Amino acid sequence: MEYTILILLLPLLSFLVLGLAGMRMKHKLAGGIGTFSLAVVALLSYLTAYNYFSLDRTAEGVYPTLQPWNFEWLPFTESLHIDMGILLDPISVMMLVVISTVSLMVHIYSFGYMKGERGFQRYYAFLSLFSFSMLGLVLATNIFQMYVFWELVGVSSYLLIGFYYTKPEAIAASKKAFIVTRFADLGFLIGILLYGYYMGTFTFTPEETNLMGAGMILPWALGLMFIGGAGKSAMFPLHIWLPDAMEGPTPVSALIHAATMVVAGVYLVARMFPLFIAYAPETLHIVAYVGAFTAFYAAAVACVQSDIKRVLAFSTISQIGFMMVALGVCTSADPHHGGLGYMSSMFHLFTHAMFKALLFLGAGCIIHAVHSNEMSAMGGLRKYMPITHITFLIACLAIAGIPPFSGFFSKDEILTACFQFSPVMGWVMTVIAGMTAFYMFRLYYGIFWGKENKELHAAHTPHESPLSMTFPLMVLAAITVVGGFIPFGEFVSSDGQSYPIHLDKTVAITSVIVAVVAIALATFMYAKEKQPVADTLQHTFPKLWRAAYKRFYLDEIWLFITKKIIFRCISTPVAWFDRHVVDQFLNFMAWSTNAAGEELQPVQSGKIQSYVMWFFGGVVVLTILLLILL
Amino acid sequence: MQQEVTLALIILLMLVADLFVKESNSKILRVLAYVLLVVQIAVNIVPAETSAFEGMYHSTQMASVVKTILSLGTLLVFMQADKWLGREDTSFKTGEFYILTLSTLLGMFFMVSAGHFLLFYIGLELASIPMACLVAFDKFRHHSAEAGVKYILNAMFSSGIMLYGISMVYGTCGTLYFADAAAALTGTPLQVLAMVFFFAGLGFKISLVPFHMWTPDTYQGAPTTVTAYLSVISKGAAAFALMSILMKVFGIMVEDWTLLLGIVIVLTITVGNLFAILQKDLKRFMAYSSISQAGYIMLAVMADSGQGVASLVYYVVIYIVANLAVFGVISSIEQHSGGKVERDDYNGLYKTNPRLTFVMTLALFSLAGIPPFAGFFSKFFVFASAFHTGFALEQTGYWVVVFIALVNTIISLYYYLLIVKAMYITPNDNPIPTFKSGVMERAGLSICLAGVVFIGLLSCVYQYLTDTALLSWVS
Amino acid sequence: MNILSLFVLIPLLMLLGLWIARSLNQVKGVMVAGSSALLVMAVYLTISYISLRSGGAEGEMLFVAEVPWFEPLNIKYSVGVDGISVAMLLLSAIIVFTGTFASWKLKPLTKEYFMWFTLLSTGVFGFFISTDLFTMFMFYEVALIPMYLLIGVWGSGKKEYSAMKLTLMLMGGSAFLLIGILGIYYGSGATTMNVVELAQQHIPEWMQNIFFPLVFIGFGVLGALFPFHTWSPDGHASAPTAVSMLHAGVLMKLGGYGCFRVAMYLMPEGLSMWGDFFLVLTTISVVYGAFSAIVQTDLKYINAYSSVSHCGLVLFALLMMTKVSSTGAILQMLSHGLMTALFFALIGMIYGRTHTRDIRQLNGLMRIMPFLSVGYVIAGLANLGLPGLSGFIAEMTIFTGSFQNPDTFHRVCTIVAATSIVITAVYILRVVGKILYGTCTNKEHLKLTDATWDERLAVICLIFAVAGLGLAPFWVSDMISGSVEPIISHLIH
Amino acid sequence: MDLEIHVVHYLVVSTIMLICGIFGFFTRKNMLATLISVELVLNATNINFAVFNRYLFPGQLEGHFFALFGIAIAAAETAVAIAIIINVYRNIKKIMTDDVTDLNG
Repeated sequence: MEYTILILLLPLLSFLVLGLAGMRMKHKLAGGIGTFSLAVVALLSYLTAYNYFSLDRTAEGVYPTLQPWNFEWLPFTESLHIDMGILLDPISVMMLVVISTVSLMVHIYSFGYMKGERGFQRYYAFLSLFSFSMLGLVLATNIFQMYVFWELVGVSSYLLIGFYYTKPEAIAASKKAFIVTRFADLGFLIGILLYGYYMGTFTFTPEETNLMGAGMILPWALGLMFIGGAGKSAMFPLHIWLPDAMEGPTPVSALIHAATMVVAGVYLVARMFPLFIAYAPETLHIVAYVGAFTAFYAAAVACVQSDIKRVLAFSTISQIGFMMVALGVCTSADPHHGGLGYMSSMFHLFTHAMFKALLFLGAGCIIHAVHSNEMSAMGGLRKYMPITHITFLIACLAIAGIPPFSGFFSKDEILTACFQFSPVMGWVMTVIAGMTAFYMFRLYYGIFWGKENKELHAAHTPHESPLSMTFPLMVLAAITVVGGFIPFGEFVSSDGQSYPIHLDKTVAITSVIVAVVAIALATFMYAKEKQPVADTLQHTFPKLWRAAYKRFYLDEIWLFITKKIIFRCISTPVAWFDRHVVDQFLNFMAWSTNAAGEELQPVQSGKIQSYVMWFFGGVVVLTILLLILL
Repeated sequence: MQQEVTLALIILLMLVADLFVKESNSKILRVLAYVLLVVQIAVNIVPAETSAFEGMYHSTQMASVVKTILSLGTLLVFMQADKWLGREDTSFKTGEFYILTLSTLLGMFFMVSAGHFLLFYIGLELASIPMACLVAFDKFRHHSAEAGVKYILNAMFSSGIMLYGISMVYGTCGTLYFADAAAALTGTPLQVLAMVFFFAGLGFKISLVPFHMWTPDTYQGAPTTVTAYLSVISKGAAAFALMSILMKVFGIMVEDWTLLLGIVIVLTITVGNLFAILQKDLKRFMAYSSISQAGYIMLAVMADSGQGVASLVYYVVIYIVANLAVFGVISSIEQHSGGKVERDDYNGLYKTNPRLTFVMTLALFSLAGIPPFAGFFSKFFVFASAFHTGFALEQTGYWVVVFIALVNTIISLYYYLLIVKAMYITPNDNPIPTFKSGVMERAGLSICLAGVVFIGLLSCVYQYLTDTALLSWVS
Repeated sequence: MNILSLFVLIPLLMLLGLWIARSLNQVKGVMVAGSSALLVMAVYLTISYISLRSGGAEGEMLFVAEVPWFEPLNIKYSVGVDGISVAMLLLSAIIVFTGTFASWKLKPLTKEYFMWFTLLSTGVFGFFISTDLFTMFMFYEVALIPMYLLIGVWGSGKKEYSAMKLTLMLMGGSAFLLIGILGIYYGSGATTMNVVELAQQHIPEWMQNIFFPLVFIGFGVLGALFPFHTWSPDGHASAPTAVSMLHAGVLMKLGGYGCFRVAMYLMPEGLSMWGDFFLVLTTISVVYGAFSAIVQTDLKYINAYSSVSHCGLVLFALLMMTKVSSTGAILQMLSHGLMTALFFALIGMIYGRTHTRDIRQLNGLMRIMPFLSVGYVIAGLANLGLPGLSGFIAEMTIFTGSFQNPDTFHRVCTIVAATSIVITAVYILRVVGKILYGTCTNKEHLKLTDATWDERLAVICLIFAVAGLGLAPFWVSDMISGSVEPIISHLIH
Repeated sequence: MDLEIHVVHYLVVSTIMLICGIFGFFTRKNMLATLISVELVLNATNINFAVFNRYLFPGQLEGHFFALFGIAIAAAETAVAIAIIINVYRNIKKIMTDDVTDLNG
């Protein structure tokens, strides 16, 4: 499958072309180049997926792991070297499909969304760069290659969040996103270094002897890598960058901050899953707890946000928490006994990517229509934008876990895995799933039903978006509708063997009931023009509401850390120390030399007698010194 | 002996010529001086080992080379003096200037090739008495007279002390021949005292701290040409003489005098530098600079080895060209600008006189020991020689001295750069106007410049000196 | 004639040409011809070095030549290069070339400026080709002193103070070096000054313990070793563009190169005694420089402190004493040289237009001068270690290499040093956000123009080099690690 | 009472002379007086040479000759010194050492 190299090369080429010559191009040409290359990539990805999954399974019943390309890029030692290559296995192929699909949709969508924007060509160049990096990340043959592309996606995310570089919020958000993930990457890097040293390789499959010999190192290394993953995947408390990242253009949020890049952390854990499960199950459970807490926290915050992209952002965080939990609750590699989480996590990753991209793109259409992110500017939009409304609803149902939409299937598997792990975890996650349904429908009603902002809509009548924008919505909605019926276990499972998905009836019924109740509650509270219950609640618990609205003050803590601690308490004193102590010390030496000269000057008085006294005194003292010393 | 004889002949010739040449034709005297000095150098270019007066006079090959170097330096000084001597208020004394200068040179010749304390003493006095006249040469400038009186009184006092030391040597050894005295010395406290007294006498000439106090005043007050002469020729000769006597006569007391030198070197370099930083008058500044340079020269003496001898002579050669280049520029500017010698007068000099500035810069860099100029090499070899001895004797004290000397190079770099800064960087609305210096001045400066650039890079000079040193000092 | 000697000969000829040149165009002609010739030579040398090595050439040094110079002290003019010096020569040639264009419009006294500039280059090239300690030291000082005039005459701000401070501190370092060189020479038996031969000799341990720190500090001053780095911020801030480029880009590398080639290679026992001490200092350098950079408001100060941090990383990696980390150190020198030169070039160009380097007074430049701004972003990304640009290669090699040293203390230092990659991101993004993004509020700045052709040429060359190294690191890495290996194995035994 | 005069006695005299000379130089402000003090120093050494030769090494004449040369040279020095002092007097009309301190620092 050597042609897979094109999957990486095409976006890179398109980036280079657009980056170097884009400014001279017409918008359509530039967008066309980007979209065309991504279309080819998507086709190639589907071809790859088809070819790959039609390969014969090996004797153990797993799909073979292929490396059609691999070359040594940067050698360190005999065994340690960064390779650049392409690794094909079930999850990477699955990711390939997800990324290229969503990316293509976003490329098409952006034609309409970004129409006439200054920097249109730059936008497409960055999109290409991102697609290249993200594809490189999932296709990485070794952990270091993954890190390389990991950094690249970080940078493309930085560039895209800061696309509107004249907006101060965008600048701040891009900076924050980069720095927070960089901080997490430090953990990743150290994890890689530990891993590389003790495993003697950067590949995902170290020698057995090294694995056995590493002892406690491996859990640490994997844990540190998870910190990197947590940063990218916005796990608590490193999630703070993600809501702000919504300052970027909405299609970017859909692509990067909902569907692809943010799940890189999940992908990383999945990639290291065999090692986690075999050598560091405790670390894996920590992943689960972190994921669960994040899911809960984000869901709680999402319930009160008024900016629709913020709601979606927190929803993303929460859903990624689900995926992490699913991975974390695995207790063995056998899908029948405790390994279910792996498959469900990947499944949820897949379905989530589709419906969350759909949600974001839909939100993009809405923002495009009302020119605002705030829910107060919306309400009653269903009559103005029917396609957006329907697709958005589909996505909401999917995320709420209502059958037969895809989200139901994947979430159900996750909850089943959680219940297998422990009932507490199962119930907690079920409640969170209910919260998900609640806030999603709060959002849905807030946008399409509820109280219409008539003034605004009179001044500027909302309208349905052009086809270039609605077409991706429809495609994604279609996938969301049918995605759940994909026999995912056939392709991806924790031990690689084919695994038929079957619904656990109890869990499924419980979760659906919870979801329906939550939706009903949301309907009760938010579907009307007047929302007495919601207002009462808000006034009954003002502090709680405020805290949640302020995202439990984590951004303030972030500001405190950066501005106060790093800037004021470390850097300023260090710089002061440098100028006033280290530097002044040298100036002091110079000054004291000078001062010594000045002090000595009167000795040279100009009087002959004093000269002779020094002369004779010198003779006498030197003689005595010599006689004493020797 | 040939060198002394020819030089004495030249002095006589000049004396006679001075009698017959009219004051208005003093140019003839100048030409004559150049020609004769060139002849003197040419006929004595081949070094030879000679002995005379039953060993009272003993000139090694190295001494012969040193004498040639001194003659060359004197020639350069003469070239610089051209403009000054041509001035109305000095031209009538042209002949005297040459006779006095050449007499001091003759004295130095005796000093470096003495084999007996008497001859050495005579040489020393022959070098310093006419020097006093030269220092006070500008009869109507009271600074010149003040400088002269400070010089002569200090010189007399120091020669008194030195003589006392020599008398102690005589009293304990019963002989004043270098070779015999060396055999008779044993290193008793009295002899140590004699050695220190003797050392002080020469230390005065080399201007080592604490025997240096006259130096800045005299250098500042004396006519610039004389200052130049005093700072390089007189100092170089005395340094070589000191080294040969310490090594030849006081060899038995090597531990004493290396310790003595160690202390004196550290003092000399440090004090010279500390004072130099604050000077505004360039001649006075160069006096302190030359004090600290003397400290570096003494490092080679401290080395007490053939390598040290070669390094010392090498250092002196390079010091002569570099210092003369600086003084050449100073005197040139002084003569053409009506006596400006303050550092502030040099502000913005580069704009008006780029060439002179360039020469000055390179010369200062050389003095500061910056490659690829000659001073770097000479400093390196001097340090190497002292370091080597410390290594061979396993005495880290040598290294400490070398280290302190090295740290001091930074201070010296600072003050040399101050002048560079004045010339290139400090803005000035009224810099010294552009002028054209005389042929001889320019020729002199060109020779110095060539020396500064090439003596270091062409290794043959050092090689030659090392070979000669090995021949002369097979120890 | 040995090909390496051309690296000294060409600048000398350039000096001659400049001396003769009468008009500005002639001066520029000489500079362009000379610096291009050097660049071509460097590229040719690199290619032929690699092909010789792959052809199986043995010996630590290639292209060796030797002419006796000062025989009494066994001083020879001996040249030779290994992978490390080839890399450094290439770097120097690139920076001299781009530096020429970066100072294209410099006034006044253009001719004199280029003369000192060329003298500086002579020193740099000479240093890297020399294998003789004395010659090396000589060229080292030749490279230092022109700085004084270059900063003092053509600089800006408090140039006199900075120039003096820089010169004195660096020369102070070289005073340490000189005594160290004497110690090495005599300690090893006074038979040779050749570095490669000296390494075969054994210097008594007690002497190594005395002279190692002296030499290391001596070179370390130039390598911005804490606490001897304070010349760097002031010096860089005051220097004219091309001088900052050359200084941060090449001269600071002399420090790291010297520490490795002279201090560590020749005195392994001294290293084992002092290594940990200096490791702490370098770790401090790395973090301290980065933290200091965060709060600076002058673009050049930011970059200067960033250089302290990055050059600290060079010394840090060398002290880790593994093959990989040392390779990383050399890569870091190369990478830092290129990207910091790029930075200084861009800062100089921005400063030349806006006449301020205060980040509080600059904003929204992206709209006004897109070319320069994009260049700045690229330089910034290279600096914070974006894969595909040179900084990443170097840092990853360093950290991977450092982890090869199993000692816990070294590990801890590595982790502390690794935090610098986060801090670097903070200060780089802060600057980018402040000066390039946003809307321009200064009316004066709105009229400014983007880069001219000479500036574009310089910037593009450097970006090309930065990206070239970042995308295809294997050939450089191979070349360097091949040459690092004998030195490291010498250190370990 | 033994009136024989030993070498030591002479040396005591010469040492006293030396110290007197040095002390005189230190304390006298008039330049001529300082000149005289220096003469004392020089003469002290001349006595030394003569005495050492006469008492310790009677077989030779080195010391005597040295003393003779010393006297001659001292005379020459004094002559030059006086000439310069006169020159100072001509220029500033003073011959006190405290008055010739224009050059200092």
